[in-house]
Amino acid sequence: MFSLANPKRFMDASGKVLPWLAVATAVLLTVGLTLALSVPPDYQQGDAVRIMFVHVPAAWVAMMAYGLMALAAAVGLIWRAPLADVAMKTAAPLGAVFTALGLVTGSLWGRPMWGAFWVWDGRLTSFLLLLFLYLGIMALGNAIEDETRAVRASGILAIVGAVNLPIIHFSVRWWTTLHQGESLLRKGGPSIAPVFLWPLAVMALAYTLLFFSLWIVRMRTTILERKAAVLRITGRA
Amino acid sequence: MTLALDIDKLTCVRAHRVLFEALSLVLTAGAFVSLQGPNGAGKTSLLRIIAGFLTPAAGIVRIRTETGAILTDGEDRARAVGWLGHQDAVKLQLTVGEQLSFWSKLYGDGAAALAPFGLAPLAEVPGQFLSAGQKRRLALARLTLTKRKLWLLDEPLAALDAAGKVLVAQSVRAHCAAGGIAIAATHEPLGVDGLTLHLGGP
Amino acid sequence: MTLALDIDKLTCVRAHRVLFEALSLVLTAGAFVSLQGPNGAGKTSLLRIIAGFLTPAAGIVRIRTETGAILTDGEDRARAVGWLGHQDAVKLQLTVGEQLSFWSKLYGDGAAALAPFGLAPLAEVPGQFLSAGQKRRLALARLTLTKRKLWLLDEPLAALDAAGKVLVAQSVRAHCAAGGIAIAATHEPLGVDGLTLHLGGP
Amino acid sequence: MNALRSLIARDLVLALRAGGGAALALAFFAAVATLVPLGIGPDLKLLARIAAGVLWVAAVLAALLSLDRLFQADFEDGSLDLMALSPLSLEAVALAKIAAHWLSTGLPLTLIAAVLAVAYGLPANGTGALVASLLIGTPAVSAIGGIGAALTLSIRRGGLILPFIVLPLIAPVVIFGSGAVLAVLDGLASGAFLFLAAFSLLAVVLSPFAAAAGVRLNLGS
Amino acid sequence: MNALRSLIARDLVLALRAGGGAALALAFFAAVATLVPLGIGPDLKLLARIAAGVLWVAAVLAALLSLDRLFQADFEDGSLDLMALSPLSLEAVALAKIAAHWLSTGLPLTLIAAVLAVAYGLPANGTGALVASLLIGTPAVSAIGGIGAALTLSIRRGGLILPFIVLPLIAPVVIFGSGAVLAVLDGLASGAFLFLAAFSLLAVVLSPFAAAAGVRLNLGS
Ligand code: HEM
Ligand SMILES: Nc1ncnc2c1ncn2[C@@H]1O[C@H](COP(=O)(O)OP(=O)(O)OP(=O)(O)O)[C@@H](O)[C@H]1O
Ligand SMILES: Nc1ncnc2c1ncn2[C@@H]1O[C@H](COP(=O)(O)OP(=O)(O)OP(=O)(O)O)[C@@H](O)[C@H]1O
Ligand SMILES: [Mg+2]
Ligand SMILES: [Mg+2]
Repeated sequence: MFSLANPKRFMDASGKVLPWLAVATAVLLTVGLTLALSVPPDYQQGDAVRIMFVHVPAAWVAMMAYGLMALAAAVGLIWRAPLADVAMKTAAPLGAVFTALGLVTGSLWGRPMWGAFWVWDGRLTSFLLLLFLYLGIMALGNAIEDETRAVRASGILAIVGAVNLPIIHFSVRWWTTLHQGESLLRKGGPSIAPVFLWPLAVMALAYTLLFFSLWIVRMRTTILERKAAVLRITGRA
Repeated sequence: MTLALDIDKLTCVRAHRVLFEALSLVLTAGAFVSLQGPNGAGKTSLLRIIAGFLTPAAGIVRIRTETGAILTDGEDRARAVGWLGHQDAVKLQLTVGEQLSFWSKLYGDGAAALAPFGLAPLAEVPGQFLSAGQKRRLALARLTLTKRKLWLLDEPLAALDAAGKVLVAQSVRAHCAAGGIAIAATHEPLGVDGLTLHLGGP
Repeated sequence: MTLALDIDKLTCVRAHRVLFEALSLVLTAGAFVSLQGPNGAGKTSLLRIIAGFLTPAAGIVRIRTETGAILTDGEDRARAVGWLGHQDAVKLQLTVGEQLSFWSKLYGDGAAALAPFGLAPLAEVPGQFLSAGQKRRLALARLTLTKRKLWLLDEPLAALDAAGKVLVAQSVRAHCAAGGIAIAATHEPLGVDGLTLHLGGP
Repeated sequence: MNALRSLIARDLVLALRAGGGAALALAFFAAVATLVPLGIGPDLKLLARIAAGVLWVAAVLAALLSLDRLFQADFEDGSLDLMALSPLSLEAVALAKIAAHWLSTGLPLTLIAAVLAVAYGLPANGTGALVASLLIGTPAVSAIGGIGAALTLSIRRGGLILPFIVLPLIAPVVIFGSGAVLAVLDGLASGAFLFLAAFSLLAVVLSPFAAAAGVRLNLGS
Repeated sequence: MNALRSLIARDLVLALRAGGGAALALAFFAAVATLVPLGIGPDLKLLARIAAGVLWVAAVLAALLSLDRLFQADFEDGSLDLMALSPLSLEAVALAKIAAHWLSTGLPLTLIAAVLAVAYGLPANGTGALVASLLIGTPAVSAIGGIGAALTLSIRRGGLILPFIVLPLIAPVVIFGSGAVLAVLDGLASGAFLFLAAFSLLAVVLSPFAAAAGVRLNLGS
């Protein structure tokens, strides 16, 4: 009656991977933070440059999370895959947290660099809008009582909202802006001093793994909760 | 020119409450069903499931058309349904004539029949000025012009006077005689021969 | 504890059409009137005139209260009226309990009676999820809590199941027995003894 | 008093809970404030210069947004009939609805404006003046809007008439309100605050009568 | 085609005749444009500088004003049920409603903007660019608003959610739109027009599907 296609394979596989993922995340985070604190101060920015190692990866993961969420939403809508629904639903709050982190660290960095916590430029504004999108998706999902309808509705929004991703990325090119231009993901290779590049790469990987670990954990708990709910209803009936 | 409706082990759950379970019913051309039951029994919900608006928790609804095609998908089924909802879908700002001509264009070429429902003198009157029963008559006129084979009627007699009630009975009888199927959720006998389906109840 | 209603030579004109002319009626405590007539006859219009919403083209409505005061002004009369309109005035966003407690505060100290209308299990349910009959029951519960002496009911039986209809009849009977007056526009006999007033119709 | 309070409380709940105007108005206000810098470009000096005007206009419009449905929803579903028959006078009903509207939009708008003023780079004294002027002026907006909403209740062309009734009456509020802020910024003495307060008081005192008269007319239709 | 056309015609009549959004939106747009100079003070140079931004933001907001009721009215009175059962697909219904909305607001807004731009002292090339950008960009506003309206149809807290849904999607339109005007004014080459056209096309093509999916979900509620 409550036909939840049993994502048993996912539970088995993720159960095996999760411990390794958690360990790798912890190791990379430690290494990355140590490196970040040990690089020499920047000749222009001084110690403020260290914010980069927490800011840039947070912003990247926030965007990646959105992309994955939209993908999951599409899979859920097209193939009616329950696992994709769970993935979509659980990615939103995580992505929102990383977005908030990127906003906070960015604006802490902005104070010494630009003299203001906030400016209304294309990158900052479009990234703020990403947070709004995440919040809208979560709010829409919560506002509809019926589970499947909730996931479908917020999934449609997630897919539509994906247009914001390229806008965030290219905003620095499309507007005259205060924000740092593309310095890593650009044609012609990165334009950052190698001393900063390595710690940044490690931190980026660490954040990514952190996101995946948290995502898997949340997916597993959601699946278990649903099983419990189904048992409750059918058990009583 | 006929169709058959096949309701198979439907279960309806609303707000975590099971309204009906494993409901099955097969209707062939000309059948009329009076759907009865106390307030909140799930009559409207059943009609919405048949129309394809609502997805049942379990079970399936099939329509067999004259060409032998079997429609299970909600959207295909929708094209066979004539709907008279509890709400009249009357726009306050449009005149009776405007509304009927709009719906007849939307549904195809059925001409708007004002006269049989006593609407002829009201053609120029905007929806805002209609009395409750006049609105209901407008909804009935719209139902007949859609020329659909499967009528789903939610309290068709609401707000109608004695003459209006007779009119509904006549329309339904004519519809069934022409090979149509009609299901009417009602708290008052319609005066049409047919099955009675009780929902809910103690 | 009683009042009397005195309707004197009322004429109602709507959209340049005379609906009724020189209608007079005197009702004393305990009277029940069933208001009948075809769709568009002017039943709802008459009720709105008595309630003081609509000004008649001619004639006057008077209420004599127990203290001997005679209320002719629409606004004074309004304070005696218990109203059950064709519309249920149910807010989709508020729960049944919230709505009843609001209206009971607005009208004074009448406590909200959920139980007799079968609303007790629905106290926490928002208006959006109510079935048609459940909304009507909510409107009925509100009517009884206003503790008014002159009930004006527009199609009180609409959307109600058999049990609901009995409930209405009982409520009206109890109301009249306690010295109240009730006028009900309806297309279906209410099952309460009293006058019948026919409007319009050939 | 109890009845009045419960009506205000109910309208507040509806405004906050529903597709009810309040949240929409606030979001709308925030939206204007977010979009304007996008449209004008991130020139902080320019932004500070136009902040008072833009925020005042945005606040007034956000407040007016939901006003056209102040009586409409209750009129359409029959609730207004029942209110007219209640022990409360229609004047009291109108006052309660206007008060609830101000509490659910005018007041929060004022608070949000304080935050936005800072984001627009308005100096501290300007922010103070803006908040004060909004606090004094927004009740007039709710009151005047309430009159318009009542008058256009059952008019099928209400949409067109409402702005024509309301705008001429609202314009003085915007002029005095933003004028008061500009005067403070320029260090000038100005009677703008006084005028604003007088106008607002007048509007709030008279509007329940005008609005009730409008509602009464429309119940008979 | 006949059915589609009659649906568009009906929605147009409703928008123009009723308390239906169109007149309200236009009046609102005119109101913003009138009030902003009052709020900012009559500095013509300043006005010309912010004209493009202010008019774009005002136009978008005016268009959004009535969008939340794009499907709502028909949903509440049962008309949407009947449309879903009609030979038209829900995608076509959504497209028709979006088109009618654009015809009754976006298009007239563009025309009014041309007049207002002159009143704001925008030079001729700037006015031309503004009109062109509005003509290209407003269909996207109607389309995106339609998605939001469909998704929030049966939600009791719709008011709060709608702006969150629509704002992030609309912002690019405002940015590209006013950016295109500013670029023309400054004599710069810019791809803004191209981006605007691409974005608008994408929005208009995709929105009927997204909106229809949203409506379908909500009919089951
Ligand atoms: C609230 C303020 C800020 C926000 C919202 C923000 C947002 C972002 C975002 C979204 C990205 C990822 C862009 C992409 O990969 O497409 C990013 C990258 C970056 N940010 Fe920020 N940022 C802020 C402040 C700053 C500050 C103050 C600086 C330094 C002066 C800075 C330096 C960078 C750098 C160097 C990158 C990597 C650039 C690249 O390779 O594309 N950010 N920021
Ligand atoms: N606001 C109005 N303006 C003009 N005419 C109106 C208005 N409301 C109703 N009418 C007309 O007045 C007549 C009587 O309407 P009324 O609602 O009183 O009828 P009724 O007897 O209650 O009918 P029903 O049984 O259908 O409810 C109708 O012909 C109607 O078209
Ligand atoms: N959208 C909804 N969400 C959750 N529950 C609902 C919803 N709509 C209706 N219900 C509940 O489902 C039950 C059945 O409702 P339904 O409208 O089908 O009853 P009905 O048999 O048509 O009653 P009535 O005779 O009063 O019209 C009711 O208890 C109602 O509260
Ligand atoms: Mg029902
Ligand atoms: Mg009537």
